Amino acid sequence: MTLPNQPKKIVRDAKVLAQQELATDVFFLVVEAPEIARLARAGQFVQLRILSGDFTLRRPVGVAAVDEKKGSIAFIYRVVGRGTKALSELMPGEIVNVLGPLGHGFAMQYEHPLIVGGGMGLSPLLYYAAAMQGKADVLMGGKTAEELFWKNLFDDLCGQCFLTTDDGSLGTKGFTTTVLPEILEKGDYDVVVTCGPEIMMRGVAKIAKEHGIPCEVSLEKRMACGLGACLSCSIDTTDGQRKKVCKDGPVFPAEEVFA
Amino acid sequence: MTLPNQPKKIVRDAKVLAQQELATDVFFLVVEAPEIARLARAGQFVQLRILSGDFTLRRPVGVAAVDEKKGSIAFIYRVVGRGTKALSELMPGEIVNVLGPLGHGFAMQYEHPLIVGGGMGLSPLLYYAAAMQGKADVLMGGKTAEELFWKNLFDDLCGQCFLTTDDGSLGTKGFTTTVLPEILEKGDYDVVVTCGPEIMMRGVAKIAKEHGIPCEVSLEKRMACGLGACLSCSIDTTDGQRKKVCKDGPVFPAEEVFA
Amino acid sequence: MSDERLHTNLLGIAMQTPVLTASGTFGFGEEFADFVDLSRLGGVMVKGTTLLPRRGNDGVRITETPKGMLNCIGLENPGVEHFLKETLPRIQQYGMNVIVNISGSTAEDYGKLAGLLDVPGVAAIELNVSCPNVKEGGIVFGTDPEAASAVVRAAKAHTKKPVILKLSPNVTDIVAMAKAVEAAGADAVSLINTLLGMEIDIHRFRPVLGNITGGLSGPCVKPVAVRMVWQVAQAVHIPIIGMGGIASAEDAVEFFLAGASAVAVGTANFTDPEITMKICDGLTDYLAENGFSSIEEIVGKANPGFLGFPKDVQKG
Amino acid sequence: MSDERLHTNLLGIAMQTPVLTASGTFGFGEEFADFVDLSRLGGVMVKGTTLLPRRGNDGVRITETPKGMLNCIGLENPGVEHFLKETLPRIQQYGMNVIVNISGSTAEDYGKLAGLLDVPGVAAIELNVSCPNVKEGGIVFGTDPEAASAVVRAAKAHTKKPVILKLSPNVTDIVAMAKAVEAAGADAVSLINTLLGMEIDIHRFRPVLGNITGGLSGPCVKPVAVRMVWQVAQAVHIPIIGMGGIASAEDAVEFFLAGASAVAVGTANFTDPEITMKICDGLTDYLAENGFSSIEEIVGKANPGFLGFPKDVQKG
Ligand SMILES: Cc1cc2nc3c(=O)[nH]c(=O)nc-3n(C[C@H](O)[C@H](O)[C@H](O)COP(=O)(O)OP(=O)(O)OC[C@H]3O[C@@H](n4cnc5c(N)ncnc54)[C@H](O)[C@@H]3O)c2cc1C
Ligand SMILES: Cc1cc2nc3c(=O)[nH]c(=O)nc-3n(C[C@H](O)[C@H](O)[C@H](O)COP(=O)(O)OP(=O)(O)OC[C@H]3O[C@@H](n4cnc5c(N)ncnc54)[C@H](O)[C@@H]3O)c2cc1C
Ligand SMILES: Cc1cc2nc3c(=O)[nH]c(=O)nc-3n(C[C@H](O)[C@H](O)[C@H](O)COP(=O)(O)O)c2cc1C
Ligand SMILES: Cc1cc2nc3c(=O)[nH]c(=O)nc-3n(C[C@H](O)[C@H](O)[C@H](O)COP(=O)(O)O)c2cc1C
Ligand code: FES
Ligand code: FES
Repeated sequence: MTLPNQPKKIVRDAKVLAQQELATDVFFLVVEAPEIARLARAGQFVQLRILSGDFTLRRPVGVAAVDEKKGSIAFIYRVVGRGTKALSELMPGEIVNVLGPLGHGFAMQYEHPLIVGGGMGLSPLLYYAAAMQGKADVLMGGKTAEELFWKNLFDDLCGQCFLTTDDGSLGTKGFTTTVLPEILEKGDYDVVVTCGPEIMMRGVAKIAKEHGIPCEVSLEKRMACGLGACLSCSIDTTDGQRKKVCKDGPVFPAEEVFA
Repeated sequence: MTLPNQPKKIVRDAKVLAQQELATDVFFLVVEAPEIARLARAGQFVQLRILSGDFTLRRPVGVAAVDEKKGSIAFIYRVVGRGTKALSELMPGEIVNVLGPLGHGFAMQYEHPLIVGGGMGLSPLLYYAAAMQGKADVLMGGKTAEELFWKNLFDDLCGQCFLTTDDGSLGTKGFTTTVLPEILEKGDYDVVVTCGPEIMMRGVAKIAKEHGIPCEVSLEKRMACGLGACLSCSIDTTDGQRKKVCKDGPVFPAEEVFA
Repeated sequence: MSDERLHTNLLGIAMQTPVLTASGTFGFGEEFADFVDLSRLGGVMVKGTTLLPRRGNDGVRITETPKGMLNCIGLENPGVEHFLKETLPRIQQYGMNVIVNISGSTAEDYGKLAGLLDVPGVAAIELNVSCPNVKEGGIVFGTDPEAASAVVRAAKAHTKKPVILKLSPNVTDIVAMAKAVEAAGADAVSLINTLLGMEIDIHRFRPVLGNITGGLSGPCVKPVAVRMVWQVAQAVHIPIIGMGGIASAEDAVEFFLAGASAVAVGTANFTDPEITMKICDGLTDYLAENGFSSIEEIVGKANPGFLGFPKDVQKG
Repeated sequence: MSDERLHTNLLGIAMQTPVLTASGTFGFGEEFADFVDLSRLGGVMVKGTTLLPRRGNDGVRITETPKGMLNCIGLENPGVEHFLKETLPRIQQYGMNVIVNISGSTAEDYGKLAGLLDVPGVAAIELNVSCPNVKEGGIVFGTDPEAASAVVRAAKAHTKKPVILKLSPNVTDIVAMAKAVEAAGADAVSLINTLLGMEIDIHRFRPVLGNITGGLSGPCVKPVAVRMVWQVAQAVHIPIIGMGGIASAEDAVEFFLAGASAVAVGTANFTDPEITMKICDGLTDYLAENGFSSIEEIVGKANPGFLGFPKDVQKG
């Protein structure tokens, strides 16, 4: 039988085009995957099958950048375990298997978004910033100045760039949530999009709500299929139901998932 | 406590120095392992731990050549499964873990040995031929001329080189056992050393016995430890006992294992 | 690729191939429609269904283990009514055999579920009596021959569909379980469900999974699964659907040679969503290379004690 | 590397580290003397010993499986007399704790063996009631609480040495087995022995192993082993020696956190003959990094239901 719709998800071997260590244990990986580059929207992710090392499960990573002309997509990831370690050892020319694009991305209809990110959460936000073509500002937080290597990546893509560090070594001392109220009051943002540690996102969502601004959050949960089939990634929604991060998310309206 | 003897077996990471395909699916692998090169005797083997691909068991291979000056040892192996496939993909500079030298080699006190080999059995015999420094002759059999790429390897190391092929495409048409009686009658060999398919070795041993010449055979059996500890490699001996191929062999006097 | 050699008929169900997908690993099939020709599968054993909706377990639900994974999904599902009203009509369009995997807390639950599912569009019922992630009774049905038999009888009393009993590997005597459910009227058995396992987070000093223990699946369990299929094939006269760690055509062949009439693929769908199609291709090649013209010719071929079953069971 | 943090005392046996080697995988220790400081091990559980010499199984005895292996050695050994006369005196020199793993066909066999081995130089007796590769009775002792208890009582009646009962994982209820042997007087339990599995050669249409089935071991079984240690630790008041798939210090820590007082390493010795030394080093690092000064501090730490045992059992 013929499939009811054109396939929207692709699985294919992708050649590594570049791999670069951006900061200690943080890597920037570019792979050749033209169909996925064409389809992937900001906020979506892929499931990588790392072929060295006999992994049973794929590893989810957000799409950090897309180059439709070159037919490539890029990821930024931190080495935290076996899978990301093996991933970081791939050399240009080697192969990684990519399944994607998966899930739903950020809403694109806004005119003046504020991006709020921390840690690896900044990776999918980078693609969002690019897709917004300068319309977005960004607020990013890190423990130290060193962790804010992200600034260079966002600088060209965003209007303003606000920074916080826990130790005050760069930008304002404190958390993103320390400065967020003031930024929201001064700016005329029509949406806040956030990705990072859950505790940060909860704080951001609360502040956005207080300011009457819609907020979108991007969640993580361990995944097996990435396709909505296995229910590994179920989360609670505020209406007492369950949703799947891989299929219904990873981007959710904040009020749907944070009480 | 101190160990009672100097260690005789080594386990160490070894750098691949060269890897070359000698014939379809047959590879020549040279690795850097100076201590093992110093200790290994002809007929001994090593257990290779192939680090790519998460193997539980090591893979046994005979020592095919030793270069004490360069501190290297060489193996010749056929790709038959997962392990040998992964092994064949190693590039110079990459690492394989070597455990050895293991087992007992061929007796070295003879003056005019006849080597009889078939298939990959010729690999440990190559080292034996080299160790005999020209005193040995060799009889080798293969299905076709193509399989006798071995000839080039043995030519410089042996006196005479007798060949048989199943299809007659090189040397005498037939098996090694077809021509062995005649060769033994003509020559004045004081030992026959043989390695290859068991059916061949049984035939060779029988003919050697008929000619009153001692015969040494080199056996294979699946191995786990390679150290005589696990009893994976037990075989029957003619006196109704069991011996371990890894420790008591792989080389045995023919009469000890073939009735 | 022609599937001629793979056409089979099991329990009266015409199957294009003897390759099914295992319950809980393949959703309702539709999630894989971009990667798999669903009608080429022998059937899709859909996610475990219960009378009432279930929320499943909280916290971390999966973790990777050496050549395998643990899961404690805990039978999250929207309930049988939702399945009948929303899901079944929607997935009909794919032209696949839908085998519904059901779980209950009592034998009556299974009877009710079987009755409700005795509708067109359902090819067969698979009784999950062995889900290790559910507290109330699940594990007992799966490890007690009497309890499992009661479940089979209850289901059989309420449906004309073929009833498949799914065996748990967490038992001392898998043969006793299989014989008991055969005697109770099961039309087939499927095996194995997951092995009960767990993992501990050594940095947080606590189990990784929200439910503490979970079900182990994937290539790591294959040797246990093949052994159990082998043993059961020597003891029962009903067909066996073999599963547990199948990730290649070669793996599948082991199950056929041991005595399985069909196989199901679970965890491997996560590694490669196209794997079932590759397994079908590989099976055709294997049969052709070895001179077999049908999959039936290799069922039980390595198992001298294989009992087989009346031909009409297979031919329907 | 100082092992101070790892010193322990189990069943009155002073151990430099809580890392032992599992029976059948480490010979009599001496085979590994080039790679391992044998006296640094908590003990060597030597190859299974029987009253009379045994030839073991014929044909292929091992095969590699995904992250594991199957074996059907079948208890080949030269018999207890040979062990006492030849082997034991020879291996004394290594200064290691020798724990003798014994197997019999009847409870009396175990009694006799235990009696014969009640000699200096033997630190403890481990009762193997669960070897899946021996026909006459082995599997029954291992899966029947009553039969296993009889074996324990027979052994205890004939020796003053600590008696460790090794549990088979091929059971429905590991807790019932553990409780039964505790009640019968076992001083400790070790678990797990191998899971029964098999592999089929798809090119020759027959099982790979000479004995058809074999015992599955290696990393693949670790989740099952950890789960069983966890469950048993909640049910008995005697120490547990945990094993099954340990191939790193991290793996070993999982067993300690689940409730094992010591661990044994089996299959991993084949992958890396030095692995036990690396595990000891890694354990010391783990304890130091997490601020623990002894291994006892982490025993059962992740297991809220851990019963523990009277301190004098551990301290001897
Ligand atoms: C939708 C989504 C998008 C993501 N995008 C990024 C990204 O862009 N950059 C980045 O650095 N990381 C990202 N992550 C997290 C990333 O997937 C994990 O860090 C990674 O899977 C860890 O794998 P590992 O083998 O190195 O670690 P291990 O701890 O060895 O992994 C073991 C298992 O746990 C799972 N796991 C471990 N940590 C996480 C986690 N935080 N989230 C989900 N699964 C986890 C792994 O997938 C694997 O199955 C994302 C996660 C999700 C769910
Ligand atoms: C002492 C000894 C010396 C050997 N020397 C050589 C040599 O010089 N050159 C060479 O080409 N081969 C040699 N072999 C055979 C070689 O070990 C096997 O071909 C190899 O282990 C196959 O591994 P695999 O992963 O490719 O095959 P797989 O079939 O995938 O291996 C699976 C398992 O079976 C075992 N196995 C498979 N075939 C054999 C076999 N014939 N002998 C022993 N174990 C086997 C493997 O070690 C592994 O554990 C030797 C074997 C022994 C015992
Ligand atoms: C994530 C997941 C969910 C599962 N859910 C179910 C289920 O709902 N019902 C059931 O009978 N088996 C369930 N299983 C078991 C599988 O159907 C199958 O029996 C088992 O995973 C072994 O096969 P595999 O190794 O190929 O995965 C589940 C397995 C996994 C991995
Ligand atoms: C080759 C081999 C031989 C074994 N022989 C014995 C034995 O004689 N007695 C016994 O109690 N267990 C025996 N075992 C089981 C191990 O002691 C251990 O319980 C099991 O392998 C699990 O640990 P592992 O995964 O670390 O190997 C054997 C295991 C292997 C692999
Ligand atoms: S990962 Fe399978 S449903 Fe989300
Ligand atoms: S391989 Fe272990 S005894 Fe020979």
